Amino acid sequence: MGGPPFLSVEGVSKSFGATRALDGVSLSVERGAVLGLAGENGAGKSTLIKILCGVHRPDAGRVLLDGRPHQPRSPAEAEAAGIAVFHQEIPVCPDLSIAANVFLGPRMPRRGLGPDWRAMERRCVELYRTLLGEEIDPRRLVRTCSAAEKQLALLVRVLSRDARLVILDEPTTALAPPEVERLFAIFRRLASQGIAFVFVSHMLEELVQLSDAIAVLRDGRNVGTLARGEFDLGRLSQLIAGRTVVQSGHRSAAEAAEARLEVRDLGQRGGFEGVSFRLGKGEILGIAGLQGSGRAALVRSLFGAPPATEGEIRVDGVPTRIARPQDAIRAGIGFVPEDRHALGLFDDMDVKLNVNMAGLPGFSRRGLLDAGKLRRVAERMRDDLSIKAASVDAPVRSLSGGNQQKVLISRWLALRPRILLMVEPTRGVDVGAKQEIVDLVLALARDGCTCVISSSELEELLRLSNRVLVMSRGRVARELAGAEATKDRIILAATT
Amino acid sequence: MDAAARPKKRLGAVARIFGLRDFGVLVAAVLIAAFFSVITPTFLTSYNLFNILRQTAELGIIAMAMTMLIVAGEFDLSVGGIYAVAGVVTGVLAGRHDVNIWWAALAGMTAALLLGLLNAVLIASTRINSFIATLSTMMVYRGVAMVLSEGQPISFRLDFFMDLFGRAELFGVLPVPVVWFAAWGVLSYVLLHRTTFGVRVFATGDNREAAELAGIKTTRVKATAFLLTALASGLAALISLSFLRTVTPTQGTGLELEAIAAAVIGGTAMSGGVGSILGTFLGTFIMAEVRTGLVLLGTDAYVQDAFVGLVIALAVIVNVRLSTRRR
Amino acid sequence: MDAAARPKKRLGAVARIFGLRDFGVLVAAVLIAAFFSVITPTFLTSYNLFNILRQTAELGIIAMAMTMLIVAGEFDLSVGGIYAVAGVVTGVLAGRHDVNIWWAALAGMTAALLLGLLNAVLIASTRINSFIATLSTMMVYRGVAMVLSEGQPISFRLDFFMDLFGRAELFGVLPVPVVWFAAWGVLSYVLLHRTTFGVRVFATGDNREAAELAGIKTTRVKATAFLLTALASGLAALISLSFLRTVTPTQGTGLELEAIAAAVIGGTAMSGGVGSILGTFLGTFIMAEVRTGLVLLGTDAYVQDAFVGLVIALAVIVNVRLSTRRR
Amino acid sequence: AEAKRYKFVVITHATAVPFFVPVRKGAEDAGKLVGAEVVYTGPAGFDIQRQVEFMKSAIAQKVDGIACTLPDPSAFNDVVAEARAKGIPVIAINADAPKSERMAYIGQGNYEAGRSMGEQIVKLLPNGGDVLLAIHTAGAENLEARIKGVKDVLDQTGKFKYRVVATGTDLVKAESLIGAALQANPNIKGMFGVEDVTGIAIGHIIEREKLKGKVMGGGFDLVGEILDAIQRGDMQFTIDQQPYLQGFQGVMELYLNKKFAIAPADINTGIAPVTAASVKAVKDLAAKGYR
Ligand SMILES: Nc1ncnc2c1ncn2[C@@H]1O[C@H](COP(=O)(O)OP(=O)(O)OP(=O)(O)O)[C@@H](O)[C@H]1O
Ligand SMILES: Nc1ncnc2c1ncn2[C@@H]1O[C@H](COP(=O)(O)OP(=O)(O)OP(=O)(O)O)[C@@H](O)[C@H]1O
Ligand SMILES: [Mg+2]
Ligand SMILES: [Mg+2]
Repeated sequence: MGGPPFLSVEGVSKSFGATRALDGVSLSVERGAVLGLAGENGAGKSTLIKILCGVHRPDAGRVLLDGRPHQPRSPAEAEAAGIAVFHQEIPVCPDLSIAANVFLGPRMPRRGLGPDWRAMERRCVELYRTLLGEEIDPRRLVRTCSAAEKQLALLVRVLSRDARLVILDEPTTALAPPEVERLFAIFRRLASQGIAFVFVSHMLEELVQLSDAIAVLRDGRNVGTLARGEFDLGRLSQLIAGRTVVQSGHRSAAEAAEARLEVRDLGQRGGFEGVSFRLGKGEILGIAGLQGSGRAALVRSLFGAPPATEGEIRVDGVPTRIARPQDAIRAGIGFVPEDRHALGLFDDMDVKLNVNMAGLPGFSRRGLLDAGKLRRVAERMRDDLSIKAASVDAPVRSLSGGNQQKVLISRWLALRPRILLMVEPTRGVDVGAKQEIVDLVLALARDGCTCVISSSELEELLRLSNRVLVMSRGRVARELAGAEATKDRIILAATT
Repeated sequence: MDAAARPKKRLGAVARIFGLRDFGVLVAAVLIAAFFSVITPTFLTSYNLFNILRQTAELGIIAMAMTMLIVAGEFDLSVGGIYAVAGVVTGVLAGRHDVNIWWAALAGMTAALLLGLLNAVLIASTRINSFIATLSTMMVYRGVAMVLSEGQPISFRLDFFMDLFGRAELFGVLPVPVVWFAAWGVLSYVLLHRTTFGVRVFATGDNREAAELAGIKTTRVKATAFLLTALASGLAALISLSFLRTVTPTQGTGLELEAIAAAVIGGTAMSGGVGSILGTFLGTFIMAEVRTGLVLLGTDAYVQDAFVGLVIALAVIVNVRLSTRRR
Repeated sequence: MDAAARPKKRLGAVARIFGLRDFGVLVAAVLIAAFFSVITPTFLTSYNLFNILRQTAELGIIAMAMTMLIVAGEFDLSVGGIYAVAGVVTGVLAGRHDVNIWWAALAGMTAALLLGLLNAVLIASTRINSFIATLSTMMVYRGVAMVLSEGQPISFRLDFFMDLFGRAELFGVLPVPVVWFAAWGVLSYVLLHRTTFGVRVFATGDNREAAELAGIKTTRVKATAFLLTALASGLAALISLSFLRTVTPTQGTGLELEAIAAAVIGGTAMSGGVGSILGTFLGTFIMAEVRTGLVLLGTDAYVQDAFVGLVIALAVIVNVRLSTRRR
Repeated sequence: AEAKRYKFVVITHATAVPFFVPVRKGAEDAGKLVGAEVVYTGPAGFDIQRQVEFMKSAIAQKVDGIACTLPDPSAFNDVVAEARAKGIPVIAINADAPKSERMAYIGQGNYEAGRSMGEQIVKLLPNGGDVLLAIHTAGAENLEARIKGVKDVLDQTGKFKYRVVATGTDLVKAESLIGAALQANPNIKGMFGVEDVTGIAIGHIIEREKLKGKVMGGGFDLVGEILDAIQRGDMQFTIDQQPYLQGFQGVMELYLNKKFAIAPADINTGIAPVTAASVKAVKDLAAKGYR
């Protein structure tokens, strides 16, 4: 190609207090190319992106855009320079409409002093139609959208900006495979028109599929940039984790076992209906389906949050009414929710309280808090699950995403549940930690805990489950046992 | 588990039609008016209705600005203090030092804006919670008003200025404060609901980080809202001093909570990101009609405030019920 | 972008040592005390320090309960009203109807708890914001106090009860209200920082939905916090009436904002989930030492409140600065 | 024809203040006596703006007469004129605005009341010295007028040094702050509160610190605690404005004006301060709400 690269990052460093988030990172992106960015949780990927888009300023090093120094002092400046960013934390304004979220910013279309709502709404509908092939109501409040719909709205927003450089920080964590496919096609088309991409993901298949080159960060350093042809899943995961990640295998179909959880004709208005299944001790049920298929609602209803409105649940053969989480906990059920920040973690608290929050009544001794037991249990869980934390007194927010997720899982493991419900248990977690969580679930099942897992990562679901329930439009579309369950069959059942 | 987690019909299209969002509070306002009209014949007279509107002018002007501020995610408890300082500055200059009232009023407004700026700078630079920050500036500003006025009320001579801001009656019936109220209301409405600045205000209060990442200068948005609130307090002070021909350094005590209450009755969310000028107008109106209605009924002095409290609670409940049902 | 996103050292082990979390506010309290001690010799006398503590007892007791409530994610603006009703009920029964003071006090406390329950039920059943809900109950409760007392202060005869709650001095120096203050402080400290209930309070205010999913009955936690706050208001009313031998229906006006201010000075986050009893104690102490110090200095009456406001702002800023640096 | 039952409205500027309880009682007693309906109303705390609205509401109801406090020299002129123009008689009680069109004033001016407190102080401390003046709400117009009255008298003698302490309306805080001020200056010869809150606080402090006779004390209004303190000898006087009379005469004059077109006349309700000599008689009546 010749000439300077479109974007080049030269020796950029950034520290937050004592944390060295970036340590002399250099990399470059060509026009029309997709640079994959990989690395463990906390490796510095998002920090680098926030430097590129003017949220943070680098402590050292420089960034060149189109051969000229690029030092935006605010996101608005970065946007003016032709950079559009999809941020990992899905920053939306829930009480504004989809159209307003898509066009929010200094360049919002206006007529006179006011925003031009009509033009925005029209363009919003067009964008959804051409980009995603979907019809939407642009006036709908984002508050009423699912995680996937929010993610899509921000993607539409990013793609509508006519940017020269599009940065995507984990854009697909809530999306189902068909949506991801469609998006990737768009990314490729835009790339072929000369737009440069930076793409961050923990899903290695996606990285391999989309990227022209992949840069891997570890502890804030670039430990290698692989060009297309040089990378495969094994090599990549080794480079990311700094060690070989052994992917443990798919379990065979369930051995016959006594029934642990039985569900008959379960339904919830507006969510799902007519769901029945029977799970044995130590069995793992995977639940697959597209967004809006009712899979998450089904899992939540087993925990009473909110409860099912029809049907029957039996635990160990006993009909059990689960109207609220307390009922479920009493019946020996645990629940790892999909959004660990909004629904799981107590950000202002330390690790040991976060670990023990569901078992609080057991920590009262003569009316007072048993601090010793609190620490002992938390340390045991930390060791069992190899949670990386300075100590169990560290604030939970100082942990990496994967370790935060393990804290959440340990909260239920500490109670020795008979049934563990999980939704997207590895979302946003790096390869190494993802494997550790998979191992953890398998070990749990071996000990006799029955698991129900809903996930949009099919590989993972297939590796974990004895059986897969495929949901479509609120109903069970198909049940696939053992080797019957393959990626293609699941997608077929989910989409028809 | 949470109201937000309940299934909600998509009302998008409906919500955008102006006013329907404020349906609940409109119902509350009308019900209260109907109640009093039936019980006491004097309630539904034009004299009384204009009296209610006149009476709400100062509070309403401040409450509408406060709405913008709350929507942007902040509070200003110092509005009463600013109101007092603006009045006292004008009063000391015009009433005691014989400065031309127009210059004095200009000085009063400038003082109000400076105090608003101080609030904005304090909150922007230290990032401390605006509730506590303006609680302290409230006390400081009140002290300023006390010192400047030497604790004494200040009276004015009659002047064209007074007519213009507080005393004239348009077409012989419409008190001029009501006109100012309406003008400020239209201005606020346009600003919050019909300009891109308004969208920025909503976005800032809704999710500050998201707004920042979208390129909105949220600190500037909040500062502007503080300035507008101060401006409203200054304007209200001019109307009050014109109408009464007196300023007192203690005037506007408790105004801050009433302004917040009016906004919340009108559907403004204390957590920011949700609110409407029309709603706040109706909220102010409800508070005033209850007060007046109770007086017309001859309610015992000791329980008047209690009834006002009761009605505030009922109005908020009605509004919350009607809005969640519709969302 | 946000204060919370600033770099923070992991201080885990350090944070656990009691009190270091409240370092910032301790520094502020000591600095202020040092300042006044240097300027006026009377400040650092045991008489004056006990006077300050005595003076803070009522506010402090309420502020510590309010801290629990704010940590749980709610506010109670009606504390002043409850304080007045509890006092007036006791006063009317004992002072006007010659009921035995112990029974009267029991009735007063019961009234306080009922009003707290009313707050809890109102907020739990309607889910309206507690700021506006208790703003209205504040007005209602105040009205109840006015009606019951017929607007007049009520005096008592001297009695053993009065000694026990307000007038005795232990060992000849320690005023008994200070003892009650300390007892309530220890109780609150243990409850919030040393029991599983306290953990539930923090969890509820930190992340209500997560707490629900962890099996915590957050509505019950909040209701308990409202009841404790009402209990504190009742206790404060008994101390006040014992010390003064008088109750007035207007007593405790403005108490709510002072209690919130004390909690926030002490590091309690208005958004819930963060706070400490020791911090609030220091916050209360700061407010009182400033007031007293200014009087000892002979500050002009008009600017006393202004200085208090100034110090509140400074104390909060110092605390925020010192804590973010350490966290 | 059956005689019309008149409706009179009594409006004070701070209905939550105990001072106005006898005003109310007086007005209501007068109403009972002449068979008129009396409505007592007004803002809970000092607020001119709101008080004007109360008067406007009364006008809207076309009441037969208004007796009201006018605690500002000019703010009420319009609304009083408006009432008069509509044929509603208006009588000022307790606080007067002489330039308004009110028909008469019944009461003792706050400034005059302050002066009479000043004269008492001079009588008690003929040699002058340091004194403490206490006020619960700095800037409240009526209280400021009293303070001014006190100061003017003390200034005339040239022998006094005074300091003003503002305490807030909370009695606990009032005691504490006045106590602190006393600590700060051991030379203080007297403490005087210009309303009931600080008056009560001063009585308590003198009792607790056993300063009887060493520090003079005085207050305002006939509240039980202050009268007790006078009886004990801890305090020396309190200024009484005979508020019952203000309410009673206000309604009476309205009635007479309405019924017989008798022109209302000014009445000065001020009398000599209540001291140890007169306290006993006053006390019983005060408890019944007459004084
Ligand atoms: N605003 C901040 N304040 C303090 N520390 C931060 C901040 N942002 C990031 N860090 C720290 O910098 C390091 C890099 O974080 P970054 O978010 O860039 O990681 P990441 O590679 O994006 O991780 P993930 O895959 O989990 O998204 C982490 O140790 C993190 O704790
Ligand atoms: N305010 C903060 N202070 C310190 N570290 C932080 C802060 N915010 C984030 N981090 C760290 O930054 C890293 C990335 O965290 P972040 O929550 O953004 O992504 P994540 O953990 O992958 O979660 P998700 O993908 O669900 O958003 C983690 O190591 C986290 O501990
Ligand atoms: Mg990241
Ligand atoms: Mg992540």
